[in-house]
Parts: sequence; structure tokens; C-alpha cells
Amino acid sequence: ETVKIGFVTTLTTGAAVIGKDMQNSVNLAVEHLGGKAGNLDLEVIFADDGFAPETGKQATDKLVKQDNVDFVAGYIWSHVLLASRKSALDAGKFLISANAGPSQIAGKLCNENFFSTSWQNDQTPMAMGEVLNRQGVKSLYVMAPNYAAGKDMVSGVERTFKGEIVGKDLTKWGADAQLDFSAELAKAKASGADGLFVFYPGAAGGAFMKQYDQAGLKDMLPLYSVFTVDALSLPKLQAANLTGVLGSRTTQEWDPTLDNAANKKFVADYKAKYGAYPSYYGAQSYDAIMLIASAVAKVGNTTDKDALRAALKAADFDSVRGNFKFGTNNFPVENFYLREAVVDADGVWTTKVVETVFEDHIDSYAADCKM
Amino acid sequence: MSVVLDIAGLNKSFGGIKATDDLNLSVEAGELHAVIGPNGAGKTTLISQLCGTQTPDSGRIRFKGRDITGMKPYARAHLGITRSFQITSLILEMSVIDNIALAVQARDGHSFRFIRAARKIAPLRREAMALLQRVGLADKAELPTGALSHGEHRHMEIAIALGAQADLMLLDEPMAGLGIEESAEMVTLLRDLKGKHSILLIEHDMDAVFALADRISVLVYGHIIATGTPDEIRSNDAVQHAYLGEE
Amino acid sequence: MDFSLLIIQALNGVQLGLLLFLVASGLTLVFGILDFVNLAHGSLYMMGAFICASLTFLFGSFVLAVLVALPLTGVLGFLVERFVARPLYDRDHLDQVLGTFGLILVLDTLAHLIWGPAGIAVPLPGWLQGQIAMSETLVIPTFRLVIIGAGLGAAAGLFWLVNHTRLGMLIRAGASNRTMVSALGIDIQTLFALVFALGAMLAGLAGMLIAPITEASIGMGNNIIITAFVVIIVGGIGSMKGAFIAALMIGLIDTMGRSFLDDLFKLFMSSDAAENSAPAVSAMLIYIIMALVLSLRPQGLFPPRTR
Amino acid sequence: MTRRSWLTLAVMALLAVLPPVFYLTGNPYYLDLATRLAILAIAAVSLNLILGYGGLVSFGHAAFVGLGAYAVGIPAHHWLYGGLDFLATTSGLVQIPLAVAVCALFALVTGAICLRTKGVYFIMITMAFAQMIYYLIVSIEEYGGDDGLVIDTRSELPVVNLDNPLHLFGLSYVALVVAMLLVRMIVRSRFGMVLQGAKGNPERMVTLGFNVYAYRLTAYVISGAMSGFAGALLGNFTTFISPEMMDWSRSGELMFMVILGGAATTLGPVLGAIVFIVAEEALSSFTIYWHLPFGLMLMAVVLFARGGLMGMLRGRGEDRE
Amino acid sequence: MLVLDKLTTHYGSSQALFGVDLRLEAGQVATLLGRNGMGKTTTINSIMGIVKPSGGSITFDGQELVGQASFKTANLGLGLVPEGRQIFPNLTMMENLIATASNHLGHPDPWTVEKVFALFPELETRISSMGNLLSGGEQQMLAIGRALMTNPKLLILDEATEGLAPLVRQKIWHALSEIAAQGMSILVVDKNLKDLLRIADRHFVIQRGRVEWQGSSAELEANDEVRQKYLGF
Ligand SMILES: Nc1ncnc2c1ncn2[C@@H]1O[C@H](COP(=O)(O)OP(=O)(O)OP(=O)(O)O)[C@@H](O)[C@H]1O
Ligand SMILES: Nc1ncnc2c1ncn2[C@@H]1O[C@H](COP(=O)(O)OP(=O)(O)OP(=O)(O)O)[C@@H](O)[C@H]1O
Ligand SMILES: [Mg+2]
Ligand SMILES: [Mg+2]
Repeated sequence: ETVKIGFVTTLTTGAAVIGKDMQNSVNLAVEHLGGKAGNLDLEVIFADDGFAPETGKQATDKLVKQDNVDFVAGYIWSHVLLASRKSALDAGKFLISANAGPSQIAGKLCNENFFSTSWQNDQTPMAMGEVLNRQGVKSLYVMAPNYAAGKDMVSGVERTFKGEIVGKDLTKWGADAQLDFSAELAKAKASGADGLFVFYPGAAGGAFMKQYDQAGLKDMLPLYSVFTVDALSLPKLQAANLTGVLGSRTTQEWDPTLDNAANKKFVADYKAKYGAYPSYYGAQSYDAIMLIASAVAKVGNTTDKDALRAALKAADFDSVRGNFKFGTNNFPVENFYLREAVVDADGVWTTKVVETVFEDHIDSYAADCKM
Repeated sequence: MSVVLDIAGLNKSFGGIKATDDLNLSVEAGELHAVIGPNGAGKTTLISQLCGTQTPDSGRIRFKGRDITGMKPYARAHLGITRSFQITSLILEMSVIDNIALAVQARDGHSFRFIRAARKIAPLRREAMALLQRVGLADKAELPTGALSHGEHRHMEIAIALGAQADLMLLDEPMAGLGIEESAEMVTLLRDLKGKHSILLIEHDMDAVFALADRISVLVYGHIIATGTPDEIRSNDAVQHAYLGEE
Repeated sequence: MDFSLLIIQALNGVQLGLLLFLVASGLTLVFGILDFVNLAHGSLYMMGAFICASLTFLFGSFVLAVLVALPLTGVLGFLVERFVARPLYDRDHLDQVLGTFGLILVLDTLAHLIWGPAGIAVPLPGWLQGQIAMSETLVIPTFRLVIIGAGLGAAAGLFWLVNHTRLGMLIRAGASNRTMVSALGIDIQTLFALVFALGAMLAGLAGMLIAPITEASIGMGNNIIITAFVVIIVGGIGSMKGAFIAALMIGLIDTMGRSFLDDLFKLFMSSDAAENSAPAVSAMLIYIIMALVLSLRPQGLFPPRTR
Repeated sequence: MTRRSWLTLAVMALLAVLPPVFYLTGNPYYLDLATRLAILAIAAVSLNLILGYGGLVSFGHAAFVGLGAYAVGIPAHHWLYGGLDFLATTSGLVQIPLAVAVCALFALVTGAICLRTKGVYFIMITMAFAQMIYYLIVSIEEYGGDDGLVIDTRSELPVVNLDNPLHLFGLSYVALVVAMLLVRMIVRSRFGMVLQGAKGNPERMVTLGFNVYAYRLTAYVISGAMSGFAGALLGNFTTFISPEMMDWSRSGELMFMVILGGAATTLGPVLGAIVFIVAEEALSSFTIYWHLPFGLMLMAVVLFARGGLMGMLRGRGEDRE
Repeated sequence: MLVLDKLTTHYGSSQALFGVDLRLEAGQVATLLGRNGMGKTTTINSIMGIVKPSGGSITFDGQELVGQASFKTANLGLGLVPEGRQIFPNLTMMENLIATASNHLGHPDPWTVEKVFALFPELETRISSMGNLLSGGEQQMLAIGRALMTNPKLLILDEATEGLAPLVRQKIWHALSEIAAQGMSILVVDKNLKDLLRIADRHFVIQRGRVEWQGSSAELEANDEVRQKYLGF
């Protein structure tokens, strides 16, 4: 008997960088598990969402109805997850998000068969708001793409940041997303803010960082970002020698320097195998597989759904985040760290933990979840 | 006889060129009125203004007593004005008979009729076929129009003008591109039509014009320099000089 | 409103406009003049960016890379013309749309296979990297000025080529009636291939110039192609002058909209409402402009003198 | 009967029989695929009315599909979450007519403006209106912005239960057949002759006395309304409605289905939809790089099969319809 | 100079030419006569390579033209005034004249814009008008001027005087005779038989895609039967 896991992520378009990192981490997890979850063989089927909700939903439908998987995992994007949610849950499958954390699913639409190994969207920027307070930033300029997650990020930082927001730009996103930020950067500079908060995931992040660097804003307008400076953008920025990014601050629930055995093994083996640092997308995906495997190993089969659900909820596995536990809404209750872009001992650009911002943080929508 | 078309003080210029210059002209019921004149005199421009695809700068056009100067082209067609084009203008993708049938269809009211298949409406087909017979294209009825020769296209233009059964037919060089024999047939055809329809004919084929016209107007630089019977025009010195040459 | 910010934004708008012009001019050449709808024009822009990015790392010099990449994109354009465009000249626009859409998929996937999904950030040489201070508050990245210069240069060259050379006349004549040009003794096929290659080089150049600002990434061409179409439609298809003016107009309006629309909206609505509606409206702005222009002038601002 | 009519019957019969057979033999996914296919084919058939027969290349047709879907989603959303009580309902007898009406109105207003332009200008202005609707919906947070609208409930209709995949497929299939017959009837009618004449030579049609603008606008509204109906079905099918449904690339896909299959033919758009979706499905299950062979296939069809697949299949001496 | 041998041409599956044989000597003025739809234009377009013949051969000064790209044919010294004028609509009148002008064969006294204007003074006032805005007759004059500007050895005119006023027609016939006298060969299609009889040396009557009769002006004038049967008068 085998355990079938369908893993939906983005494998085409520019966003496939993220998908690739997740895919690598999943494969590494399976390798670490020796291809087994307890006595059962592990089989992972990857599917591409093409960065589009309808395609993602179709991929999910196919995994559920055609491949008959036991678990559906993955999902980078909130809208893809929202679109696919019903297909997976209606079929009685377990749905495990390895990245996306839209507020609906954390709150009203929470479900006993849904689990997250990442975070709720607001948490990371809330941590950043807290950092800004601690660093004495009084006025802030905010930039993010004009879509749901972008707005979540902005409202997240607004929720905890106590200073004044002197300017805000929501830039065009989607198929013809705006990648030239000259106008916005000029405005930000003219605003005289103490700091600049941005959220630009994927390819837009690299573009943003370059222009930030070219505009020479490093000393004038320090950068505080979420989901923008990461293991995916740093190698490119290093290749182009855009030193402006070094020293910039970002918050995250995970970092390659986190000091626990599982993480050390994950990071070291990932680097050895793929020649680069893993990103948090990878770490979350690795955890997702480990979580599933731990539950299946405990129950010994895939038919006893109730037992599996309880085993998942218990989260008895060695997470790369150290301790791992779920809150009432099946989102993790976890720490958030402040990270800084630095050069490591080998001269490779990466991040390191500067301080812990939140401990055992619970997202703000958990209360809405009737479970 | 009553005046069908009455043009008064019509002007139209393109940039510096006066294509129509204070033009006055009338066509009587059943008359075949020919307009001749050198190349670029403004004959086609006149027709375009009459059927409404170009708007005059000033002046007035009356049709059957009604001022139609600012009227839309399709509305004029409903009143009973039809034109043939100097440079053939057909629906090349459609079959020959469909082209003609559309002209017939245009005549009986609006075509916001969605249910019956147009090709199954016998009167339409029958009349279109009769028209094709009349211009000698019956055996090519089902061919795509694009596959016909230049001269055959000219025949179709005429069939369409006939199909519209307009009170006033504006014919822009119907003989152009016709062979010798075909030109002769066209003359017979037009002679047949005149009396039943009013016709404004533009033509450079003088044999045809003199054989057919009741009256001839000579247009030079947008202005009518003479109007009269064929004999009067033939003997007019100015016309000889400006247009006919040593025929 | 701060005056030097206004100037900076105007310059940003001009720079965006000229970049759009580079893409749009190639498109208008191929579309307006060869009467060929090349949806894959954006993919040539992408290929230009990727080739230049790779060469920059190979040679260690951005400038050298551009010089080598330009003829390479020209050759690519030549190949596309030979194998995709040429058989489709006689077909209607729809077939061309479908064929070149297929080409987009092929080129995008090839780029993915060759360069991976990550995209490449292109480093600039030191002397292009910095900023130029025009006054204390007026500071502009040097490279943006380079783009402005390149755009103006290309515009001048094209304008001269199309309107004042016999080659230009032939190109325009060929657009309306290829058979006849050929029957009068001109090798129209080669001429068209050259025009196509020129269009590809212009698109490629735009890609090379934008790569150091954003980066070379898969699908980058699909983002710009729509805007480039908007430009040539607003300007009037086939009109170089129209493309130039519309590109500048759209560059400026887009930039100004992004920078000042929220302030403008705050004059007559609550600041929350302004903050929400301004980005939506500024995203729609170019489409609103196009719809407005076309409803008033159905052939664009500068319809070519005939069609 | 011509070879083509036989082909049409055969294809439609297969499309009716195969999916339920798959479903009953334990392959429910293929029924879903066929449902999606039938729905998109309705949109393609309606696009074919103006694109194929009318020569009006609308590059914004996905907007109608999207609007139709939102016309189902928004009442359902309010029914689930409250607000706007007058709209809140799950009744298909309200939602579907609403979808059709909204799209007809949108077609009337935008068509009145778009139809002033010609050719490529028309292509682009229709796209512009679609993009405006796209960004408008993205900016409405109440309806999920670009995250889209999750509706957990399908339209309630008499007789059919849309939660039953077989019923949903059946409804979509019947709607497709009706749409095909409707378009066929229209293009053969006198109205259709005018529409096709105006495609070939609008100037001639005007001088014959046809108000070409009015005929085109009527066709545009009919086509928009039909696409809105397809959108209502699509919303029910996905139970998730996102602005992405009206992205320009979706409009492009509809166009490609029409051209691929053969514009201005009855079966063409359906055949195009079948080939498009089956090829997409088959190729993407081989490799994530499936766009490469798919793109090559599109190019090959265009380069070597004039008039799309129907053109390739056209028997000798058989004229266009 | 120009020899057509058993030339056949198809449009798709329908045949338009069924073996046209024709021989034109240097310096001759020849006509193609025939009713509408008999294949005159098809013959001319086959010579120019605009439509591809399906069989037979065409030689010009000993060179085979079948299979040759149309521009190469033109550069051998064939100038075309096409049916329907085919003026470039988006070029000005002047640009229409000079865009394709050339002197490949190195004529010692090549055609110039001035010479064309001397022939057609009507054109001179319209130098900067766009091609499509010219009147029908103006376009015809321009089409002749445009072909002359390529300095051909053989000038081919399809419907040479269609749409021209009588006065202009006379001028064109006069000009053609003059040009021919200077050594250019001319192949012309027109319906003004009276004029053609005067200026042409040789006539070819085409009927259903075949040359059914050929002869001199005198022979044609004398032969009532041919005129009746093939030309219809
Ligand atoms: N739209 C236009 N813009 C500018 N000039 C024009 C336009 N239409 C016509 N003309 C000019 O106006 C004059 C009159 O043109 P028109 O076509 O009416 O002549 P015509 O009498 O029909 O000549 P022909 O017998 O040669 O057909 C011509 O010199 C032509 O160049
Ligand atoms: N593109 C085409 N496709 C199919 N058939 C054609 C095509 N062009 C011409 N034909 C047919 O070929 C035959 C000869 O046509 P052609 O144009 O050579 O005649 P023509 O002698 O020049 O006549 P005209 O005096 O009317 O110009 C005609 O019967 C015509 O129907
Ligand atoms: Mg005229
Ligand atoms: Mg002919």
C-alpha cells in the first residue's frame, strides 16, 4: 500500500522559481524519510497551477478524482488555494497548505481537514510592524502590489505599527504587473519617511531591489520587507552585485540559521544537493511532508480518517522550526524572527536571525473559526 | 415632368482642391441624365455626396421634394437611391447569387428577421436569378464572387443596381472594363431601363452617352459648364476643347 | 505638490514612454507596415533581455553584450520572419494572431528551458550604476537618462527612414500591395525580412535596456505587448509619429497617474476611498485613455493618411 | 447530407455519450473536463457569431463569461454573507436571467462605442473594455478582489440538480446544442446574410440600404448574452469565480478555439474547444513544458491547415456554409 | 522577344488558360483581344509571375520566366500597368512614381518624373495627393507613369485606357505610338478597337483560354468572321 500525496505548486511562468524550491524540498523530505511513511510507501504527484486559480483548481480536481490521492498539499498563492479548497475538502481529502494563508480559511471557512504548515498572511507583516516600533521608526512609506495578499500585508503592518504612515502605493499586479517603480521610489524619497516597508514576492522582488539599489536609497530610506528578500532573490542580486540589499530587514517564521537538529540537516543537505540555500517556501513544504508522514506512520493506514486527523493535529514530527504546534484553526502557533541580509562565511548572500519578535504567536482570525 | 433630384449650390473641397464648385443640377423623372467631364472633374465626388458617403461643405440636395442633404446613406437607399461603384465593390467572399439576393432583400423592409433561412425564401432567390440571367451570369450564380473576372464583376454591379429597383440610379462608369460586345449589351439594357427609372449616368464612353442620354451635363473643375441635349453638347466648342478632343 | 518631484516624475514618465516607443515602433513597423499582427513581438523583447543578460555575464560588460545581442536578436527576427511570418502574410489577421500566439508559447518555454524560471538580474557597469544630481533634490539614476537617449535616437532614425527614404516608401507601398511592388521589380521578400529583423532588434533593444532595471524574466514580453498595442492603436496604426506621441503620452499619464492620482482623489473624496480607488483607476488608466481616444477618433490620434 | 453534417452529428454524439460513460466507469474527472469543455464551447460558439460570420474580432469576450459568472456569484455571496438583500438568492431562475441581462446590457453599451471602430481598432477597444471590467472587479474587496469569490452553493433550478455532475453536464451539453442551432439559424436568416455581407463589404451594404451599425450591434448583444449564459454555467461549475476568468488571455483562448476549429462553421468552435482542451490536458500530463509542443501544434495548424480544422476536413467542392 | 508556348494556368482546380501560344517581336505593338472572362488578364499575370502557370513556357529574350520570382521578371525589363490600376494608396502621387523607379537596363535616355508630367500634365497639380484620393482617371495615368519609370523594354497594359476621358485616351495612344517608335515593345489590352487598329501591328484574339486567331490590323479589319465570332460586332 502507498500513501499518495498530491502537491500543487507553480512550475511554469516566472513564479516557478518558488515551485522549484518547494519541489526540491519535498523530494529531500521523501529522501530523508527513505521513501516511507511508517510501513507505507510515499508517493508524491506534483501538479502545476500555472499561477492561475482556475488551473490550480483543475489540477486539484484531477489529483482528487483521477489520481485519487490521500492528501493534497502545496499552494503558494491565496487565490489558488481558495479556488481549490472545495474540490479537495468535498472529496474528504486532507488539505495542507505549505504557504498560502488567506484570512477566510483561518477564520470563517476553517475546516477540520485543513492544516497549514506556514502562517496566516497577516502575521509576518504584523511582526514587521512590531520591529519598526522597536527600532524607533516614526514614519513609514508603504509599497505593495494591489491584490488581496498585498492588501493583507499592508493591513498587517498597519495593525501593529504605531508610527505614522506617510505614503502608500498599491501598484498594478497580475498579467501585466508593474515592475518599474521609479515613480513610487521618487515619491517615497520625497516623503521624508524614516523607513520603507515593501512586499514584492517572486520576480517583482528582484526588480524592486535593483531599483531600490540604483536609486541610492540605502542610507536615506532603510528597507523593511516581507517575502521579498529571500533565498530566491538573493543569489540573483549577488550575481548582479547589488550590495544595497545587504543589511535590509525582513521578518519570517523560519531562517536557515535556526538552531535545531532538523533544520541543520535540512539546510546542509539541501545546500549539498541543490547548491543553494533553501527558502522558507522550501522549509514549509519540507515540514508539510514530514507532518503527513508522521501522521500516517502513527496510524499505519490511510483509511482511518479520524485517526489521521488527530495524528495530524498532534503534529508529532521534528519540524525545521523546532517545536511545532497547531492552534484551534489548524494554523501553527509559532515564533517570528527578524532577519537581516548578510554575507555568510563562504561569501554567499543569505539571511541570519537578529532577534525574536513574537513568541508563540496566534493569528488574529483564529477566534472566528468555529471548530 | 416632375423633378426627382434637385441639387442647388453644392460645394465640396478637399484641402485646396474644389471637387464640387457651386453645382446646380436636376434630374427629371424617367430621364437618363449623363454627366461627362475630364478626369478629376468631380463626377465621382458628386455621386458620393448624392448617396451620402461624403458630406457636402454647403448646398442642398432634394430628392422627390424632400431635403436629404444630411441624411445617412442607408436611409437614402430606403428612399430609393442606389449607386454602382466606379471601382467594383462587391462581397467577394459570398457567392454571386447571394450578392444579388442581398440587394433584393434590402428592398423589402428591415432585415431583423432571424428565423427563416434566407436561401430558402423563394421569391428572393427567383428574383436574384432572374437578374443574373439578365446580365448573363446565370451559370456562375453559385461561384464565389472572387473567382469572377473584372468584366463579370462589372455585370454584377449592374445586376445589383437593378435589384434595388431604385427610383434613382446613380451609375458610375458602368461600361468601364466591359468588352466591346458587352458594352453594346449594356447600352440596350440601359435603354430599356430609362423611362422606368431616373438615371444619373457617368461615363467616358461617348458612343454610349450620345446613344442613351436625354440630357448631358458637362462638369469641369467641379462646375457645370453646359447642359443640353446630346446634339447641343456635341457641337459645343467649349466641350470639344475641354473634353472630347478630335473624336 | 513638490516641484522637483513633479520634474522627476515627468522624467520617469518620459523614460517609460520612450521605452514603450522602442517596443511599439517595432510593432508598428511590422503591424502597420507589413500588415502582420505579431503577438510574439513581446517574446523578441524577452529574448533580447535574456541574450543580453547571458552575454553580460559572459563578457563581463553590459555595453559589449548589447552590441553583440542586437544583431543576434536581428537574426532571430529574421528566422521568425522566414518560418512563421512569411507564410502568413497572405492570411487574415486572425491566423496571424493564432500562429504568433503559438510562437509565444514556444519561445517562453524555450527561455524557461534554457535560462530556468528564475530570471536574471543584469549588472550595470559602475559608470551607469549611479545617479546624476541635477540639483539638490533632483536626482536621477544615470541609466534612466541612457534609456531616454536611446529612445530619442531610435525615434529620430526611424522617422527619417520611414518618411524620407526610398526604402521607407517601398516599405509603405509593400504594405498596401505586395504583389504590385514585386511586379514593379522590387524584391519585396527580402525587404520585408529586413524590416521584420529591424522590428525585432528594436524590441530586443528595449528588452536589453529594461533588463538592468527590472530583470530578464519569463513572460516579461507578455506584460509589455498589450501596452505596446495600446500605444500603436492610440497613435494610429502604422504611424511612426503617432507611436512616438502616444508612447510619450501613455508613459507620462501612467506615471503621473500612479504618483498623483490619490492626492487628486483626496480633493473630493475621503482619504480611504481615495487610497482604494486610485490604484484601481490608475491600473485602468491606459485602457480608459484608449477607449476615450477611439470613441472620439476611431482610427487613433494620427491615422495614417489612408488605409 | 454533406460530409460535414455527418461529422457534426458524429462529434456531437460522441460528446454526449463518452463523458457519462467515463463517469460511470469510475473516471469522474473526465466528466468534469467535458463539462468545462461544453461550457467554453458555448462561449466559443457565441463568439463565432460575431467573429466568424460578422468579421468582428472581439478580444474581450471573456469579460462576458466573467460577468455571467459574477451574476451567479454575487447573489449567492449575499445570500451566504448578507448585505444587499434584494439581490441575495440562490435561485437559478433569478441568477441565470440576470447573467444574460447584465451581459446583454454590457454588450449594448460597450458595443455602441466599440462598433464605431474597425478592424484592429475594434480588437483593441473590446479588449480595453474587458480590461476595465477586470480591474474594476479586482478593486472590489467585498467580492474578494483578485482572490475571487468562493460560492459554496450552486444555482437552484427545477428538475436539474447542479450539484450532481451528470446533471450539470447534461444541462451544459443541451445548452451547447441549443446555442449551435441558434447561431446556425441566425446566420442563415436574412439577418445573418446582412451580417455576413457587412463582413465582406460594409460600404456596399450601407449603399444598399442596410444600417450596418444596427445589425452589428444586435449581433454583438446576442453574442454577449449567450456568453453570459455560458459564464453563469461556468460559475456553477467551478463554484469559484475569479477576475482571472476575464483576463485577456482567456479572451484569446476563446478566439483560438474558434479559429483553430474553423471560423464561420457550425461545428468549428466546438471542435476547436475539444482539440484545445484535450491537447492541453493530454500534453500537460506528460510534461510541465507542454506549452512547447502545444505552441508548435497551434503553429502547425495555422501554417498547414487553412480555415482551421474544418478547413482541413472540408470535402472537395463543398462550399462554405 | 516574348514567346509563350502552350501556357496553361489554373485557379485552384478550375483551369483558366488552355495552352496559349503567342509570339511578340522586338519593337512591336501587339494587342490581346477577347470578351470578358476569356483569360487576357490571366495571360498577363502569368507572364509577370503574379499567378503561377501550371504548364508551358514563357521566354523573354531567351530567358525562361516560368517559375521566376515576379521581381526578377520585372527586372529583365517588363513593365506592368495592371488591371484596376493598383495604385499604392498610402503613398503620395510623387512617391508612387519614384518608389519603384529604376533603370536596370541602363537606358541612355531614361524616363524621369518630368517626362511623365509632360505626358500627363493633369498629374502635376496633384503631386502630394495620396494615391487613393486621386480620381479614377488620375490613377490610370499614374499607373502608366509608374510603369514607365521602371524603364522597361516591354510595356504591358491591361485595360490601358479604362476610365479615361476621350481627350486623354487620344493622348495615350499617341504617346504609346511614340514610345514604340523609340524601340519599346508594347502588349496592350483595351476595348477601343478603333484606336487599337490604328496603332497596333499585331492582334491576338483570346477565346476560352486559347489564342484563336492572330493577324495584323489590316487582316483583322478585313476579317468579319473573326470580329463577329470572337469580339461580337
Ligand atoms: N477624399 C479626397 N481627398 C482629397 N482629394 C480628393 C478626394 N476625393 C477626390 N479628390 C480629388 O478631387 C478631384 C475629383 O475627384 P473625382 O473622383 O470626383 O473625379 P472624377 O470626375 O470622378 O474623375 P474620373 O473620371 O477620373 O473618375 C480629383 O482631383 C481627386 O484627386
Ligand atoms: N482569382 C480567381 N480565381 C478563380 N477563377 C478566376 C480568378 N480570376 C479569374 N478567374 C476566372 O478565369 C477566367 C479568366 O479571367 P481573366 O481575368 O483572365 O479574364 P479577362 O479576359 O481578363 O476578362 P476581363 O475582360 O473581364 O478582364 C474567368 O472565367 C474568371 O472567372
Ligand atoms: Mg470617377
Ligand atoms: Mg481582365
